[in-house]
Amino acid sequence: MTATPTTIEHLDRGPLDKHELAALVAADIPDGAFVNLGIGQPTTVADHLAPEQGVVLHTENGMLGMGRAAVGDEVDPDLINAGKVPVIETPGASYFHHADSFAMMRGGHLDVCVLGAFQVSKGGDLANWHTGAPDAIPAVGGAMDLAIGAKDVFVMMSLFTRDGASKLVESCTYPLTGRACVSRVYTDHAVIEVGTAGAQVLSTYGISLAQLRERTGLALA
Amino acid sequence: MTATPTTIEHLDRGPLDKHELAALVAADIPDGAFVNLGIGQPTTVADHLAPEQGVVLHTENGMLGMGRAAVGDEVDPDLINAGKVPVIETPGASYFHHADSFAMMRGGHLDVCVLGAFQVSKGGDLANWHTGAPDAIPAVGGAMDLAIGAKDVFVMMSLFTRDGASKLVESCTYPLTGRACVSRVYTDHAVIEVGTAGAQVLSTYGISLAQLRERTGLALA
Amino acid sequence: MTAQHLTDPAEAVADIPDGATVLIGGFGLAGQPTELIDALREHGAADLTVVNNNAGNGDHGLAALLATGNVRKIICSFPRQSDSWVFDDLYRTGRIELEVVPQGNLAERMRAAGAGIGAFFSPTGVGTPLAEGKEQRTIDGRDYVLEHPIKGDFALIKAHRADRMGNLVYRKTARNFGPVMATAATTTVVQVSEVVETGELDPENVVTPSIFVDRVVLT
Amino acid sequence: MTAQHLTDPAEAVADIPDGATVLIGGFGLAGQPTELIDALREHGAADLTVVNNNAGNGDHGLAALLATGNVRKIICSFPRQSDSWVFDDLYRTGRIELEVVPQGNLAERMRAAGAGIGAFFSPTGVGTPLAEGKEQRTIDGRDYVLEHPIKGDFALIKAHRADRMGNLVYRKTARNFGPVMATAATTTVVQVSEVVETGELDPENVVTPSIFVDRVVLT
Repeated sequence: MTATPTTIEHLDRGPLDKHELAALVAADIPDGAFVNLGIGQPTTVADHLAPEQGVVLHTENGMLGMGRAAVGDEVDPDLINAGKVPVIETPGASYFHHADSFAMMRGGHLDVCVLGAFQVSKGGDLANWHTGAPDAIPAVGGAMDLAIGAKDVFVMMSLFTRDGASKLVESCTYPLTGRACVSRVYTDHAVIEVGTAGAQVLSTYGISLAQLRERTGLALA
Repeated sequence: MTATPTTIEHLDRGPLDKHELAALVAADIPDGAFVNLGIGQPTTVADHLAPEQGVVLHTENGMLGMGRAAVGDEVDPDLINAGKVPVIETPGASYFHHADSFAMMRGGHLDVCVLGAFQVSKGGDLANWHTGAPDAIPAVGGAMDLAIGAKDVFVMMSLFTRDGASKLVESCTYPLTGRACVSRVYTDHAVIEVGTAGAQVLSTYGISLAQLRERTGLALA
Repeated sequence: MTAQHLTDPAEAVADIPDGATVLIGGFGLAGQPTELIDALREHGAADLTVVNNNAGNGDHGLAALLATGNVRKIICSFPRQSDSWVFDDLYRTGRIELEVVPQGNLAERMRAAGAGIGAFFSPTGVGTPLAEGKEQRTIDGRDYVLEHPIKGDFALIKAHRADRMGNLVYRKTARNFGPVMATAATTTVVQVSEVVETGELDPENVVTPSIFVDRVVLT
Repeated sequence: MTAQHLTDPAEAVADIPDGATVLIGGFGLAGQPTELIDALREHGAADLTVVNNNAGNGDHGLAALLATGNVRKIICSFPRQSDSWVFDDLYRTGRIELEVVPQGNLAERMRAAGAGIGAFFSPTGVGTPLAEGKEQRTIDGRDYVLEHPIKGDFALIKAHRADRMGNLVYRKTARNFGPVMATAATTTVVQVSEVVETGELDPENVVTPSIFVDRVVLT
């Protein structure tokens, strides 16, 4: 058993901006890790990874060793990421087909996957594919495979909706993407470990732990 | 429905010798077929395939386009067939790993597989891996995958044991390799279609259909 | 059988019958067999089931095929995109069936079809709406959903280079669904940008062995 | 993590504990990681479960490992060969457990372990003694047996060439079980005859991506 970590409250500053959040996630990715960065905000984590970290990026459409976005003459329509953005190849890259690529994910070989979310529950349930609106056309892509496909699943999101509702919840009201799959939630206001043992706040930004409990309505440790 | 074929009785000659039998099987393999030849007697079929047949040989240890046995300087310990005999590569060959190789078989992509047998039943059950002797160490290799892994499974065997017992049987007494998987049995005395519709003798060699019925004890059509 | 080599995409798809299930390769434009899709649209087989990662973009390719009304059902992972208006309209007006499948299950179900697997317990989708009504099982403490193969009557895919026998290599992420779909269809039709003589592809580097390829169209 | 590069096979297997399940590559001599097997024998971990296609030949390699008495169980497809006397003796005297698995199920069960599949319905073995006691199911008119993954704590395999990151290519039929075992083990140790700089292997031709490789031993 490890001792319960103490929450670090950063009260001398405001919440994290998007760049700070991405940098925080990037700094927490272990050296040499194999990582999948989901479409959208998680993609920005790549800009903060130091070359000496030796992180290898996976894109689920069939590549390890994905590089940055392609520019100018580098653009090759046969070389795109999961967001269908042209990218470049890094030394030591490899290509494989879709079944092999998803086997790599589903087999638990990736170290870290970073995803966006609509909601995450204290227990680590993830909802990020469907708002549940009755007229929405369902579309899942690789979200459910990513959710269960890494040793650690990090979620990056704002902690509150525009209406002020907490996106970290007791239990998700949106349709689930995966059950008990998220290990850590990175938000503008706090970094929180989640899982079957409950939620543990690691650090706060511009908000105290007490305020965080009040605004989320959750019994956060 | 095709009309019931007439049995062709070759009474002006004796039974087929091993070369004639191999030649007969080779001649029945369709042009351009992808074929796996099992270890032992079936291997000899390769010697009778005409180059213009364009047959492509599969070996389950991970290769399509297997050539003949290697001689002299051609011997490469990394290039062997399922019988662990050094072979050569033919133009248009490809290599793949064991899971892909057996997926190719089990997915029904091979056109023909030729196997030896201890017993084959009228219904096409195959017994070729285990004598059932209580002290025998069981060893199956790829036999069960080959049995179910081709559009047509041809068996090559002598029709009778040294004791005169028929190896084509009403139902197998040896442990099965596969159920209802054999389509045709090539023997020294007769070529017989087997399957759920029962056994149909296509041709005899040095024996009449009536004698064949008597010696096998089977109600052969 | 050595692959049949054709130059006319129309000829390569001419025997796709009404009611066929057609696996169509590509992820975005990468690996999309555009000429074969156009030929299928012009061929006009009706009542098709199409399997693709998406449900068409803009007004071309798969979207144009959908617009003909000849696709009864689409099986895909991500139909809704900013430019999927053709599909969106068909779906909202009840003129097309949709089966949404997580991308990894989509690939693995086709792999199962090609590999002779009857069904498999998948870790993806457990506890989600996409697992509803499906058999579930806990194995070694982890929960799984039973998924069944997706087999195609035809696969239309794009590769980079073929030899005369039909061995294929792909280019970069355009490989995506091609190798899996080639194994999962009764008849696999491939469009390539180059055909080389048999023996010119290194046997170590062949991605799709010729056994899975029926027709090659040089486009 | 970039693969760890070692020159001493002993160091590469030094942390294999008693009771480990070890997947050992090779089909005959092709792809057999001889130096790693010898190192494991000298290391002396006890109570091992070994997965290989065979059960050792002659007095060397796997046979010598078995002869130490440190292998409690072997999972293989074809133990009985003309020169498998070491295994034969251990088996007949009740000193080793044997699980015979059809070769395709052996490969697919390891593939399942690497791919996160909980179990799969296999067409192989139906109606045979090797299916006895296993769940069976008829799917679309065909009978299947339910097979479960075989996961290794360690895989010891042989490849032809590695780069610094651990990407691998193989040679001809020596590829056999290597790529599958690499995916199915917690720790994969590879012996190679050549190490090249990262970037020297064509990304199109990598057979085992570096993610599956933990240690590379140049022998």
